Amino acid sequence: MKPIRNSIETSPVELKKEDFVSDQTVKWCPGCGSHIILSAVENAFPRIGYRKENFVIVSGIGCSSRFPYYVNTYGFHGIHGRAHAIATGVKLANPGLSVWVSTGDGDSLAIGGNHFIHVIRRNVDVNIILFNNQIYGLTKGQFSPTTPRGTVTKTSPDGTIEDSFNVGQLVLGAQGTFFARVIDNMPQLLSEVLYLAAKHDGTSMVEVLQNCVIFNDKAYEHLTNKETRDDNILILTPDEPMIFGKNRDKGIAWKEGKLVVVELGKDASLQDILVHRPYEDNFYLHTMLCQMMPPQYPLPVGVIRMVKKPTFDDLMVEQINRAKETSNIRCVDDLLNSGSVFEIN
Amino acid sequence: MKPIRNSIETSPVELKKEDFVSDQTVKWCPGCGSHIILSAVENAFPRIGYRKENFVIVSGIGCSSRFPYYVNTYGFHGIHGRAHAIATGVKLANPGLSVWVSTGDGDSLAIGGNHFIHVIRRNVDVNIILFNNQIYGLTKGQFSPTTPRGTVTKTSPDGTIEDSFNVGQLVLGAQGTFFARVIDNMPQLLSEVLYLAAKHDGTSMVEVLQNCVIFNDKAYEHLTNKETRDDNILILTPDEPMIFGKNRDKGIAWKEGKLVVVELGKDASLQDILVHRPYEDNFYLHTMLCQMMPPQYPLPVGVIRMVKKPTFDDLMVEQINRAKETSNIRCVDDLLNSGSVFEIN
Amino acid sequence: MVNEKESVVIKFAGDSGDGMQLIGNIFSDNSAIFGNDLATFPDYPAEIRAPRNTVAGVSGFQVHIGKKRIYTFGDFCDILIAMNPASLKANLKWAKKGATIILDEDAFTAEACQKAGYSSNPLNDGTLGAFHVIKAPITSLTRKTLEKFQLAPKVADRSKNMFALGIIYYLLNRKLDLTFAYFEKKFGKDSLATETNKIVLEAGYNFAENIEAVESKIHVPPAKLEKGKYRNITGNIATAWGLLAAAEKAGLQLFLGSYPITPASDILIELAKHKSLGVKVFQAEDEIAAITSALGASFAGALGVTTTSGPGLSLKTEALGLAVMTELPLVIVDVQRAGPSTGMPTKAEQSDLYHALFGRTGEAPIPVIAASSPSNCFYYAFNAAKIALEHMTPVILLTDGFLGNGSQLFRIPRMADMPAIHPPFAKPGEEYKPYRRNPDTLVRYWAIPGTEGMRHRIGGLEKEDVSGIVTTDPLNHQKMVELRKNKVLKIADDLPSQTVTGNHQGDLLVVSWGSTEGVIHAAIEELLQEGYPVAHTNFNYLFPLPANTADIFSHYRKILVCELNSGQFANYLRMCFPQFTYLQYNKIQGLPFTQVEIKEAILKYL
Amino acid sequence: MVNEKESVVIKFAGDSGDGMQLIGNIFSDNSAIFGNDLATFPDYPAEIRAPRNTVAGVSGFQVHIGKKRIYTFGDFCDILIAMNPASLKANLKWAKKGATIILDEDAFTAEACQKAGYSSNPLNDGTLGAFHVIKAPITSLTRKTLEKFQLAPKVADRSKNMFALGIIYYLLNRKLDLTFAYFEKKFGKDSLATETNKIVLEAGYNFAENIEAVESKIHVPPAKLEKGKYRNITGNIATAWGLLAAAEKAGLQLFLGSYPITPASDILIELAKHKSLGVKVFQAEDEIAAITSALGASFAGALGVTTTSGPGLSLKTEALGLAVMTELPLVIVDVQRAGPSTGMPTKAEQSDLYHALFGRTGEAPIPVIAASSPSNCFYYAFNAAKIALEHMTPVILLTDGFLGNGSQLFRIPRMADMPAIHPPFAKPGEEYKPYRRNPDTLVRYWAIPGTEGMRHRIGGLEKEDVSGIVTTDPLNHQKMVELRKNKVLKIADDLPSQTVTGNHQGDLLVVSWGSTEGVIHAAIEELLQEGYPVAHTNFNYLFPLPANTADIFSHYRKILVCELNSGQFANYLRMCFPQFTYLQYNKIQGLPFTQVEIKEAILKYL
Ligand SMILES: Cc1ncc(C[n+]2csc(CCOP(=O)(O)OP(=O)(O)O)c2C)c(N)n1
Ligand SMILES: Cc1ncc(C[n+]2csc(CCOP(=O)(O)OP(=O)(O)O)c2C)c(N)n1
Ligand code: SF4
Ligand code: SF4
Ligand SMILES: [Mg+2]
Ligand SMILES: [Mg+2]
Repeated sequence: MKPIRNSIETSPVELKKEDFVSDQTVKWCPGCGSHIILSAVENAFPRIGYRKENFVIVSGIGCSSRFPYYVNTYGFHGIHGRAHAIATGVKLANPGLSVWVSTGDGDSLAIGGNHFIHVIRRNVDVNIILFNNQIYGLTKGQFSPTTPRGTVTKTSPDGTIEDSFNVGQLVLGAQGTFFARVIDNMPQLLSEVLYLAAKHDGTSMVEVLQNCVIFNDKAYEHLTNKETRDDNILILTPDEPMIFGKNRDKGIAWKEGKLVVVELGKDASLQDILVHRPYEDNFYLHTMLCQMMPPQYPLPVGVIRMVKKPTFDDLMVEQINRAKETSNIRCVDDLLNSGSVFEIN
Repeated sequence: MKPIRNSIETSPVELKKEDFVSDQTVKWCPGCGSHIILSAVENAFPRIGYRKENFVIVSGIGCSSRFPYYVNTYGFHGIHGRAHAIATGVKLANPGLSVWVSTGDGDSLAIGGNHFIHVIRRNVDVNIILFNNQIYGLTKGQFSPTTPRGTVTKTSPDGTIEDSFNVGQLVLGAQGTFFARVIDNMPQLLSEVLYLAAKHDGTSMVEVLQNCVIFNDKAYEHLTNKETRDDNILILTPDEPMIFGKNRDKGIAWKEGKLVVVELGKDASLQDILVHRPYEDNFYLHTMLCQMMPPQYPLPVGVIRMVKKPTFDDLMVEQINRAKETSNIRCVDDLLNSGSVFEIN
Repeated sequence: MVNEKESVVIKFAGDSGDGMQLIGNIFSDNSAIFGNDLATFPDYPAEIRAPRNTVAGVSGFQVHIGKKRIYTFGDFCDILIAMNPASLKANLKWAKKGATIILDEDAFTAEACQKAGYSSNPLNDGTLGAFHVIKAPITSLTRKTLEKFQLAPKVADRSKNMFALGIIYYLLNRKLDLTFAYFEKKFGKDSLATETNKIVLEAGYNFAENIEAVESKIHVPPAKLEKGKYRNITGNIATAWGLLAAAEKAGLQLFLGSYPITPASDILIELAKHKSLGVKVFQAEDEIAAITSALGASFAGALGVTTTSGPGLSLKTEALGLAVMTELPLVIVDVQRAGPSTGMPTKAEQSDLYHALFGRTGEAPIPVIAASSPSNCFYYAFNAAKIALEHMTPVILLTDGFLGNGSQLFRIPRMADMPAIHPPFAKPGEEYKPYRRNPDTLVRYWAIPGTEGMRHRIGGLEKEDVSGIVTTDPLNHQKMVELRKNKVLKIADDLPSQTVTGNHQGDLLVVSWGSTEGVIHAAIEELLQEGYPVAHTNFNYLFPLPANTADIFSHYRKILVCELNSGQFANYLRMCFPQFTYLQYNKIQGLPFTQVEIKEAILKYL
Repeated sequence: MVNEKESVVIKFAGDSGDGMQLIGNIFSDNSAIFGNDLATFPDYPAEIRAPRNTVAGVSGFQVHIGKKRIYTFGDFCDILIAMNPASLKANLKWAKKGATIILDEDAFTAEACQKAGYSSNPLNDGTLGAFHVIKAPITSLTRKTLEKFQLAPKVADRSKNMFALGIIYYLLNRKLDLTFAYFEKKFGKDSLATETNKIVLEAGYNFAENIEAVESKIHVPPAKLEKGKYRNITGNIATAWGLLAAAEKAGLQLFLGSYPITPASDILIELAKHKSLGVKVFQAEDEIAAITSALGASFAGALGVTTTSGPGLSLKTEALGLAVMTELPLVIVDVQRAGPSTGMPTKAEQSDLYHALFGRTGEAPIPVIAASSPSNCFYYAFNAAKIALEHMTPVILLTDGFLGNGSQLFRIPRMADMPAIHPPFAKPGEEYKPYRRNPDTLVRYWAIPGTEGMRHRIGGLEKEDVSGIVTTDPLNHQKMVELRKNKVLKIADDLPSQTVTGNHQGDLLVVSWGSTEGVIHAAIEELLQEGYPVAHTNFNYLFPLPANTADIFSHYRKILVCELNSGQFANYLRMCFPQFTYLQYNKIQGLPFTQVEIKEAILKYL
């Protein structure tokens, strides 16, 4: 992949994974899905191609939010739920930075829910990696807003009584322009998705289904286990038909306004299979993809949506530039002496 | 309409509008859309039929949040953005109350956005009236998260640079079970919608497009003005075809996975017109209805979605009742003496 | 005949829709250009348009103009304009005995009188016996004046305020030309609005002249102000400009993250107008996003600022702790209003002091500064930013609704004369450690993301001294707590000495802080003139306190702390200097002190 | 041979995954049933599973058992179990000279030693010269013991902790049967887990016996406790139960709105288990929803409670103001941790006091109570709720991580003996005014939604006295501010008198509050026995303070305030009683005071 060329300065030399490995001991539990995410990021960043000093990682609080310590970039470990707001400030103040957020399902969807929907609505150009382990890891195992209904956790000894958020659906409900979903055992795909996220102008939301081996182990077993995963996962590739299955003999097709699973050669032919177009602004289809899940459907992974819309940060700079061109207040002395002023001699 | 019969106690006597008129002077600006909403509520409450002591109105802060003072019920004027959380506490603690929230677009969608999406996700049985005037009224005219892109306000002298939330779309993104939209000049429809909201088990979100005569006058002009309104509004009636227009000659039909406006007798017949089924869990169609707006489409008003799902408050009571049946800890003395206890004599 | 006066207080009062704020402002500007010193204060209801003709709906604007220095907007007024019975009802208690009261006779209908809470018509029942009353049929004369334009009465009535203003211009012997020019600038030279406003203003003036409204017109000669350029400015605008000035002086971008709230919104609104100065204004979804975005901006190398009032400050509490831990520059402006909770949003008091000083979990010292006049908001905002930037710390700047909305003459400084600001940028080439400090000031160095060779990570967890690595080492924690505290205490080295007005030792020292300075100063000057052995010191730097504070206190037998709360500063002084005894005078009514109250309080202890 | 001892401190230390918390708890329960008084404290890393064999990853559990009354979990240990070099490294400094150290020899590989930061193997290099060392090949013997089950080594290794526990049982002359019964109850009588645990526990015991690990076994005879039923309880569980008890006693539903946070989550977790008692537990989306939902529940007639720690308390600030204004009952539990900001979440200190006392905008007095031992959390939680309900006010209960996670014997009360709680319900039939007050207590009456004839509205805007109508009347505001304050001050009438241990007058009074009580009490008892003229008073009611506080202070020449912060309580006392001088002893290390430190500090001033 080529370095991304936009207003962020690219590195004059080619960077390697090692350039981004920090000297801090990684303190996640052995076997935690986060290790793989870390590695995917360290792989993706050199390929993105920006100067290494131009990366900033912002986080909230949670296991996932320890992330900035483990990547050798500028980093800001914030407070619980506020990473999106901090990152907004970083990006607005300095649009020349490539701003990333690492956050958890609790951090972004419980306490941080408001900043989550607003950063998306505004389409600020930040890239968000949401470690969704369907649990509060750092505080040792309470349910989160993504914990499926009925799950027994420390704070729901009789099972939860609330539906969980579907992250993609909420992102689209908040007018998101970029949504991708990856599972933590797919480092390659993740690294690719991160590259596309970086390339996207606007808020890129990358949900990673991340296994918490300690407090919610095997939550994604059906998606990662060798036996079942191929039938439960649909890997989306732009402009490719949505085909999946161990034998790549199943696909997704339209039927009466709904998506259905069809068997190739049996109840459908290749032409019936929907082709994935993440860059076409098809809100309904993209939402349906977000909502599809086993057992009825395979779970789509990859970039589900990436559509164009002006970014908040660009427009802010534009308004300032326009004001600078047109206003005759060019410095504070001008301002102080503007309007109704009189002189005593 | 008949009194609603459920676990909330109904009034032994028939109530009248006057039973709900408070003795406080209404301090909204003359001509403010809120006056009509107040009147619709005062009309709807007696019809709902609960004992008048069983109504509670909770609010946040804003012009709209002054509402509780003006209705003679139990009322709680909270703090900015927190009405949904306060109301959740009221309802959970005392499910025998009919709990209402009056809130604004700033109160619910700016500072209160997190509680907004969570009350909806949990499906707590509260009824929310969202006064959407696309502006911060009480603080004198700053833009809100529903202010259309480009609008000039006190804090956006060069126009806003962010897309606004589509309230219905966000509600559905957060898995809402009930969403209705009404314009403030339709007291009758509003009163009817409020009745249905009360009847709905779960979070009922009623968005009222409310005109702020002082800081955002005529934001809904195209929807209220006699000339244009009939062509710009689609009044939804359950099980009725979606027909609109001054001459009721236009309708909404499906075409290639999209909704289109058709002309009856011209490019469509009555059978082609979609019939509105708010109680069928058709996420896509309901979202599309939320998103439709002039000039391309008419704006749908009425109940867009009302689908069944267990409520959080019912399930909480159920879990408690089950625990009471099965546990042998029936009082605090039991608890104190449970488990590992020893005696010194 | 013209009667010269040292100073005059005028109160404009009417229904919320009557345009009192507008004519108050026009008159103030006119006075400023005329050369009077002045102070103003608007006083409007919480409701946007409260019901007509009710006391709750009265909107007022008070102006104090003078030949002498003006320190307050005045306790009691010499001239009261009351556009309806409710305005009279609400304000008569603030009129001096013998004051001139101008009334819109037409508005005193039986119904309106009753709605205002009068059982009989105050024009006729002797209520106004002690005053000089000018009954003017303002409504009908305004309509008549505008007859030829064939406006709807509703529209014509909008000009009533100009008729009233015309009367005032006559009484104060003012010319109309500058105001005519103002209309032309605002509405366009040939617009209908310009014409109608001019003609009604003139009609009011002529009316007063024709009826010989007063025996003698009043003349308040220009004040002997220091040479220089001046303008009338509110505290909120001065605050906004002070921040812009600091950013310019530091060579940094100004970033404001804010969420609207009365009475602080005007700072946000003002800054949003000045994009040409490069300021980035972000109206956030709530106060938490406001402050954290500002902190993010500071991390990224800007001067991060957030502005709010009490309820909003509460919400920023957690992020304040993060700012302390990350040791980033950040200015938090709190325009205090009457609390607790939503309280009385359009009224002010000084009761957020406790929160500013102590409202954090953990050991989290933050410098606290208070402005004390509308115009010095400019300098204290500038200094708050200077301290934040130079000492790498959040700084809380306290103003209040009186300061924020009130206005005053402001002598325009030249940016070249403003002090330099030197943020402690990390030196390129040197090995960077995020918590290495300047040994003198204990300030850490600032490395801006994007800078080569300085990648580092900061955050809210306790960090190891120098290296910034996360650690729970016990002694390191103690050390870092102390370093953070001592860093802030060392700011005192940079502060100007605390000064005293009046006797430099003796019986009684009056202590105040923030916006009560003006009224207490005025009272003290009077008492000194009357020969009382009093002194006054007003604090602007609250934490740390100026180094000579205890020394000053030690020269007086009694210390009287006056504040608009239940004694928060007094209690704080008890903590800081337990060796002294503090008397208190407190008021918690959403109103400022009056000069009379202060004098009485002082005399009680003399 | 058996050697009788008054008390013994044992520290279990290992990797996070080694199950030290579990055996610590099993041993404590065994000691409690045996009749020892005891106190325990777990001490684990911030990381869930920190890297193996690192000092940062060590998880510890300390138990102090005694024949005498036990006030602390002990400064230094008599017996240290170290499952690997890192555990030794982290804890050796806490072992008494001559302490017995039990090591898993197998774990002391060169690599592990190095990872722990040892340059040579401490088993051989003289590091442990001053100790009695029991080198046990715990890993290999455990695997061997379990050979017949053919478990994977990883699985077998999970039982290592039981081997270590077996050694301890031998050393302390304990029987195994109760623990066998515990396994059976936990895992089922015939389960594999029960069998393997039993067999390894026994193997450890036998190993110690066979190698004659010690010259004499230790016997700590049962304590002479007051007659009654007892259990071992942590402060967090005691807090949860105290709240349940208060709700039952008041005849109200308990409603908890909470958001998880270390170290407070266990209260939430505990209450979620007791749905059979009717408690409604709402895990909210954040702390703001947690407190506001609780306040809503109180409005609806429940006992609303919210539990949190520092960062969460910060977020509740605004809602505290609303609770003050609405005068509804509400209990806010703050389990303090080391700040500021995220700070050191798994370490504790007492630095949220400022925020609890002063962290509000506007004049917003809130009673503050602090528990001072794990078991008295029960009573102070109960009393916090009683005060909240009877005085219609929010109440802040401060505990901390030491109290919350530490455990202690708890004498089980009978609910019939707990004091009654009488909320001031509005009387049906009487005309209801929301801000009418009981003239003696100044408490307003509580009308529950659903009640006929009492519809009313409350909220955060200032309200008219009695009627509750929204008003900005100046004098009303002053009156309401004073009423709210005096209502809270009057709570002092209901508080027990402050008491003193030691001399009732004299040279030095040591003052403490909250969780430092135990260690200071123990130090004072020793000093008294040694003949020093000292005294100690510990505060549980912080605002208002007990009525006799000043009287007590007046009997001593010196007052030394000891606290785990930089002097917040001392400063507060300076405000409240400026007539006294306060000395300070402070520690801010995320660690409790040790008895030795306290004694030294006291002796310095004697
Ligand atoms: C204001 C505040 N409230 C609560 C906490 C405690 N807390 C820390 S992390 C966390 C949730 C973590 O869950 P998630 O975001 O899913 O991260 P994970 O650990 O699962 O990666 C909570 C509740 C906190 N640190 N700050
Ligand atoms: C914590 C806090 N922040 C800000 C405010 C100021 N404030 C009061 S109402 C409001 C917005 C009102 O807008 P909306 O909810 O749309 O209500 P409207 O007045 O338009 O009905 C704001 C920002 C406040 N009262 N409290
Ligand atoms: S607790 Fe779970 S999420 Fe956290 S580091 Fe361990 S495995 Fe990963
Ligand atoms: S400001 Fe607008 S929303 Fe508020 S009362 Fe007036 S018209 Fe209504
Ligand atoms: Mg998580
Ligand atoms: Mg609004």
